[in-house]
Amino acid sequence: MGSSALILLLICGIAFAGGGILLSKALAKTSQNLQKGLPYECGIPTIGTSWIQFNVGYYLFALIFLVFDVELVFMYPWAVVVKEVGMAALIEILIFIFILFMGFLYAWRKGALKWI
Amino acid sequence: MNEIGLTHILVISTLLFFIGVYGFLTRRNMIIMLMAIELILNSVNINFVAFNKYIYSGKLDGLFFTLFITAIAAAEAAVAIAIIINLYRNYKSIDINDADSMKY
Amino acid sequence: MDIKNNVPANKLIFPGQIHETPDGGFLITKLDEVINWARSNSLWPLIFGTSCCAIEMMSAADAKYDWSRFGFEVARASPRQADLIIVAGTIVMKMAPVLKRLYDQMPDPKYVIAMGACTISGGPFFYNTYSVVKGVDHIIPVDVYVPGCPPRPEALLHSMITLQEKIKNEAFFRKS
Amino acid sequence: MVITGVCLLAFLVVLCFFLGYMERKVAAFMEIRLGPNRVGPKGSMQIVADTVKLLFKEGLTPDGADKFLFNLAPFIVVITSMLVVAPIAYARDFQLWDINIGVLYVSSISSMAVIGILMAGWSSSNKYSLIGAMRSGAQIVSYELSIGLSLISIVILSGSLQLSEIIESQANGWWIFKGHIPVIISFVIFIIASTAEINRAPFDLTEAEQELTGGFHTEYAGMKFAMFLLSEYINLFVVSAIAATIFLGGWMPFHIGGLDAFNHIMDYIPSSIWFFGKTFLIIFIIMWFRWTFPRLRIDQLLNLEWKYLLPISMVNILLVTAMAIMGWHF
Amino acid sequence: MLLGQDHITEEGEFVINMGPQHPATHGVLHLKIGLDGETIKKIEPHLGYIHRSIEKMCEQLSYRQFIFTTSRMDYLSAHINNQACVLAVEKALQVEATPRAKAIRVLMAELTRLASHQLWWACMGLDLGAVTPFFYAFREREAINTIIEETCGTRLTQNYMVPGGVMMDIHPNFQKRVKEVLKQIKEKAHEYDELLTGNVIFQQRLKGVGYLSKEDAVSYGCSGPTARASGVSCDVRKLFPYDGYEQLKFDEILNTEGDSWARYLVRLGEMKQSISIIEQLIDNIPEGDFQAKTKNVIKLPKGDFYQRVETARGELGVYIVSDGGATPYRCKFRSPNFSNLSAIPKMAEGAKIGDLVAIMATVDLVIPDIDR
Amino acid sequence: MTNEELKYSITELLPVATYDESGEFLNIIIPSDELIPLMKELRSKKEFDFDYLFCLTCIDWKDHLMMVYHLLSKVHKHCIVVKAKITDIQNPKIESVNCIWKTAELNEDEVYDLFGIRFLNHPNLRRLFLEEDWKGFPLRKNYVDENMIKL
Amino acid sequence: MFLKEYFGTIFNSVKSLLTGMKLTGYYFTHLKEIVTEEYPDNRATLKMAERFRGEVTMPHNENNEHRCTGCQSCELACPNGSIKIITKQEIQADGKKKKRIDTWVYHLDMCTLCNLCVIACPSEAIVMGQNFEHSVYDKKQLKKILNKTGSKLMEGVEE
Amino acid sequence: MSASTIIFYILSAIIVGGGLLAVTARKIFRAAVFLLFSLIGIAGLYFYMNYEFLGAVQIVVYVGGIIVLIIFSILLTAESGSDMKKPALSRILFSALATIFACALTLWLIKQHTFHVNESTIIEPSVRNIGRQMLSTTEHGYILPFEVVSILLLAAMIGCIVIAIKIKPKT
Ligand code: SF4
Ligand code: SF4
Ligand code: SF4
Repeated sequence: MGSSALILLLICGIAFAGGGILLSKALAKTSQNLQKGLPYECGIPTIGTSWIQFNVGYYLFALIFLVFDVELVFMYPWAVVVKEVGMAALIEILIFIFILFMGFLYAWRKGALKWI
Repeated sequence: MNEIGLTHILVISTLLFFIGVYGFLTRRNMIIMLMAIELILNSVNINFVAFNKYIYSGKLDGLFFTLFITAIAAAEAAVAIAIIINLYRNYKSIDINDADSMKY
Repeated sequence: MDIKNNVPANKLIFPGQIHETPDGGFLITKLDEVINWARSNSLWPLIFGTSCCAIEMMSAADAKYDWSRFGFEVARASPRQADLIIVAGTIVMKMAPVLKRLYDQMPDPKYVIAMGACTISGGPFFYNTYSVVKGVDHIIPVDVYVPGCPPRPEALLHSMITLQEKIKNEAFFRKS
Repeated sequence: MVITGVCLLAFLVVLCFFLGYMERKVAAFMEIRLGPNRVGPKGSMQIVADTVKLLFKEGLTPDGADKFLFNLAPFIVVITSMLVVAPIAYARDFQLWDINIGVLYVSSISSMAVIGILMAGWSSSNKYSLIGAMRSGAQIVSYELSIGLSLISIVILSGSLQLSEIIESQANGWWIFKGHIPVIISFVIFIIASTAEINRAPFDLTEAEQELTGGFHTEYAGMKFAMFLLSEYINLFVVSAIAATIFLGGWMPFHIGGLDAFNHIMDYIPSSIWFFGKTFLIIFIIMWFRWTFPRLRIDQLLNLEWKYLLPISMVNILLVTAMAIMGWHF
Repeated sequence: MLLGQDHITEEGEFVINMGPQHPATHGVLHLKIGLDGETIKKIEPHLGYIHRSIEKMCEQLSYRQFIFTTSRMDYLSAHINNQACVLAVEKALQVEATPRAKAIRVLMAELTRLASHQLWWACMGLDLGAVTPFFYAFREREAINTIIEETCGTRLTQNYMVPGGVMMDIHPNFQKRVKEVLKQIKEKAHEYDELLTGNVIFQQRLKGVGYLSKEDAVSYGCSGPTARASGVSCDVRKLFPYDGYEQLKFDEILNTEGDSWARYLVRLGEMKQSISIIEQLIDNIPEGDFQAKTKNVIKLPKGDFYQRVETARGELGVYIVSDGGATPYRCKFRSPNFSNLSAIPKMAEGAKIGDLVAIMATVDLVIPDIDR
Repeated sequence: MTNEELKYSITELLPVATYDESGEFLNIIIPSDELIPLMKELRSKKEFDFDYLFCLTCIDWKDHLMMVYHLLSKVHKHCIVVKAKITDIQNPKIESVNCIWKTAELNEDEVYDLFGIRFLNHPNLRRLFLEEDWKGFPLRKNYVDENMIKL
Repeated sequence: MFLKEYFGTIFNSVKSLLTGMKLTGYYFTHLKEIVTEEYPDNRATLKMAERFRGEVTMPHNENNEHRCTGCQSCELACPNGSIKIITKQEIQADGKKKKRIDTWVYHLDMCTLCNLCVIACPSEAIVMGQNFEHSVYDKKQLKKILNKTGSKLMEGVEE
Repeated sequence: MSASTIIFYILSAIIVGGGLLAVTARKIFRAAVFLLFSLIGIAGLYFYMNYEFLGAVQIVVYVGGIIVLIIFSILLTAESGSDMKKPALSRILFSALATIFACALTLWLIKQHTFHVNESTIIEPSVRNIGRQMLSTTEHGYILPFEVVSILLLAAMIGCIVIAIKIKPKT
């Protein structure tokens, strides 16, 4: 089927989600009242805006993730040919992983993996 | 215009490049500027791939360049965002104009 | 005084035991019936309990009574996804706006079961109290009342079956 | 093409119904109760009822929300989970798209799902949603690494990214048997990480009902909410199918080298039964997790990935490489 | 209507409301939480969402009548609450319950405590995201409830005790059934360990979370398992015994860690103690009347009377001020949950949202008891 | 210490105190402005060491309000009841004991809510149970509420 | 040392998790442990405990007679006013006027099932009923009149 | 027009439209989402050109990584719900003119130039080929960059950590 499957699935997905949501929009009865659109916060009015600056330590993980993600990308082509190339591949990846592992250890030591 | 060729793709990448430049020039928000830079890098990537496919199909060098540019873009984005967040923590703003006057 | 004596419940056709879709066949049921069938069998309650009755509500969810047999076990914490509020427990003045807001925030269609004496009329806290709402129907419309203090889990299940029966007679496309 | 599409959609929907029913029944039996048994025969129509109900339920959009993104998010989530279905081989010679980078394709598309969740959480303009979205960002992104690394360990062994080739390479035995301990480690890591990746308990911090009252989908109602449920089940199916394919040989029957008679008998069982059997086994295991364990806290969750799974899988990669090069596997 | 209390909002702070309708607050507690990321900086409890004016109401009810309201306060310890009331009345009247009634009361109280702790354990798992323990614990709880129902007539809010004794004699089957249930509970006890206590995720969620020092526990007036986990000896059954607890052998479970894990262990230990108390009594219920003679209309002498008992959550005090009439002049319930709640902001300082859920689960609040 | 000894030691501290020994605890009745010095002594003196304030409430005796503090010493296991009389029922005020026992904070909020006694130096005095705009103080004997149906 | 601890942690954790899974797995495979009582289907066999308090009822014998003398003790005993007894004067056969109940109004919607009225009743006219299926669509139906129309006081109750 | 042409135009519309909206959107979160579309479109373009590996890499790195990071930084730094300041009109005009002019010039150049296909042999850009070439040490081998990338990543990681872990000054 080739890549047309991709397009097919894409269309299917859009049709499915869109169809479902539109159908429900057309069919479902709605009512309006003053409080319906308010954000739900356990039944109490929200204090301030919800889109407030959110000071969390999550982003450090995303930073480190990005680095490892790129590493992963480079490992895929390598992984495919490991068997062909043999020992050299092992040595290369050893160096590669070793260097990154250093960074990883550094991050660990520095407490970047501690959740703030 | 039936067959999609190199020119078509180059046009796209050119447009994308200048959109990036436009964004970079007009917007003063550092994150948006970073996004503009990503656009520029991507347009370059497209060019590399297109040239590789349509002109140097015997080699994979264009592909490799794209690959490495992607890696560099990722590293760049990571560092840039770390800097932006740090600036923000200190000066409570991510406007480049404010950053001008900052002494770090 | 025109108070009709309630017909004893066991004289009624018992609602919970009829579960074949009407008209015999599944495919030829009218759309309305399909909708009511779906709605009545998929009542997702909001996790809402204020006091003692809530414990019996929890008991109704436990293994012995197991309201999941009816498909009620998907208790949602957010009113956006709930179909049913079981008002389990006393509602006081301070809670009333909250309950109202929760009810308002639920998407249609929505149902309310008033569980326990407190919710129906203020019950034990009807006299000599300054802060209790004397009946939750002053705040939100109630579909089914189930008295007791607290009603035992079977009684709650009975009330939910009663509610199912009510939903089955709703008109969606039909003009009522 | 249209027919294929319709069949596919029907298949997915039926699959989701079945998974929903299975989940409820599994939960019920583990919790010493009966579970749905009153709607349709043995309660099998329960999920249908739920879906029809959701279809006729008002799908409201909060006033404060960013309406465009709020309505876009379910699309993104559903489409990404649908796209991953493409390269799965359901039976011998029955594959929608045998893409040559199959494994990478799967992990790349599934990494898009996080955007949908972030979008949903942010655009709801609800604090619980926002926290849920932030959690999911950190969580899904982190666990992707482990998934990638455990996938790579099989890529090393089979020397291909293409799912059909990976299955072929298991003709004389599944990787989980051929690959000794390192592959078993990868398998375990894959199951754990993919449970986290698809936000299922005990890693369902993004929804964490007891903490965040629903997390990123707190504000979603009706059909839009159903989309999240749907994608959850499709994702569950997909990760299980991938695990079954690359570790347990997909549709490949169970073969023992040398025992020809036995292998012949095994071949009589249709390949799709093998595939679905394995997939549902893994689905069951993931459900089993859900109904047994308490939820982790966000820092423990990240600890588990960064301090345990990731280093272990990196070392594991080296082991697998050594094994592949030395030919230590069967 | 805006809740005008803005003591917690500072400019730019992330303030989130937990409750009144929230699965983790076990009722209608409203916590206003100041967050920094996911770390809790400050908690301000807001109460009154189930303030039923019981104290005012009691001023109009006769001494026989007002007992039933107490079962609605801490409905999980309904028997023990009733016991406190009748003991206070008995203390004022200077009558004593019959020995049989005392034994029955203690039995009922301990059964209630057991059931209450089982419910706590169930909810504990539920709060931390494990659904299955809920069902296992409720199986045993249902068994206990059935026994209680058989004797008292209702499952939850019993109103079984009357001044001078108990309302009805125990059901003939009572002893047999209790023994059966105890056997069942003991058989299933290993499930508690396998499912939660031994589970590494569960331990990690609790250990070191929500620390409360001994000094703070005393200063905040904590009682019950919450205080005992911080090393404060405060078991009323030991310190100020009532209804014959002085003749029973049981230990006060103490732990000095002060964190959620300690509270968890203390409660588990108390369940074992309750079982042992029941076992000591169940075959030794004295024969005789189940009710001492009291006047039909009870009038207390002038003065104030304080009676405390140990509920499943801590020390409940009933403070009755009488002016000699047939109704209390003022009636105050010193509720254990109220004091325990006041320590929660202290415990949760610097914790995560997920930790707060664990802390609330281990403190095991019953909100109507706080609001009354 | 027994009630007698307590009475003796407290008389030394505060001669104006009067006593009521009819109940099971020793009741000390003091004027409201003597509260804080006495309480500080009771908490800090080694021989008293009342570290556990287990009940804090108020009684409306129509002509005056009476704050009631039940104290227990975890060390010596003796109890005492301190009653502070507030005569100004229009505008009752008393010092907060929050600085001595932290549990007082919420308890005093409750008393403020239901009796309307203002606690001085209280960190966060607010209506705990009722809405901020609630009229009157329900546990006062002269409280009227049209919603309240008398039996 | 570090590694030993590291792997020790992993080992112990995995072991504890597997123990938990074993338990749930046990119940999954042993369906006889299921304790569910299927409520609406077991109505025929469902037996409440004999002391179970479902509602206050007033038994009438076959001659449509009840035992209530209208003394109103129950009304006084009820803590929350769920009982209203309206009496009337009835002229007896011997010409004497006697107090008799006209309507015995019972507010099931407010009753806490506390049993105080039953205890207070001197002539055992009311007992606790076992029915618990009281769900109604309309609150008004919960206000009940317990004495049947035309019912009489049983002979000999009133001494 | 063949199906493939249509797909190309759809893709280019997504790329260019997404990019344009990204740099002009008023809400910063929306800008990120539009950038996401643009990047997905580019990945689609790679798929279209049969460079599946690159397309997947594009999605993994950009969508799964960079966009998530950007969204995080948006949530971390600004009141993301409110609109951003509009740039000054003069600045918009000036930049628009300059870019449009330069863009036109480049497009004109592209149109003028004819490209010659240099090679007739075609190496399929399959992952195996990529891997082989990446690990080879010949003229077109990329083993050195491959190792250097790890050092680059190491540097980036350390840089991030050093910058990000700086102690917050007390405000
Ligand atoms: S009806 Fe009874 S059990 Fe239910 S909440 Fe009210 S007092 Fe509690
Ligand atoms: S059972 Fe209790 S509440 Fe009900 S009517 Fe009798 S006395 Fe009143
Ligand atoms: S029911 Fe009993 S107590 Fe009530 S009025 Fe009749 S006889 Fe008197």
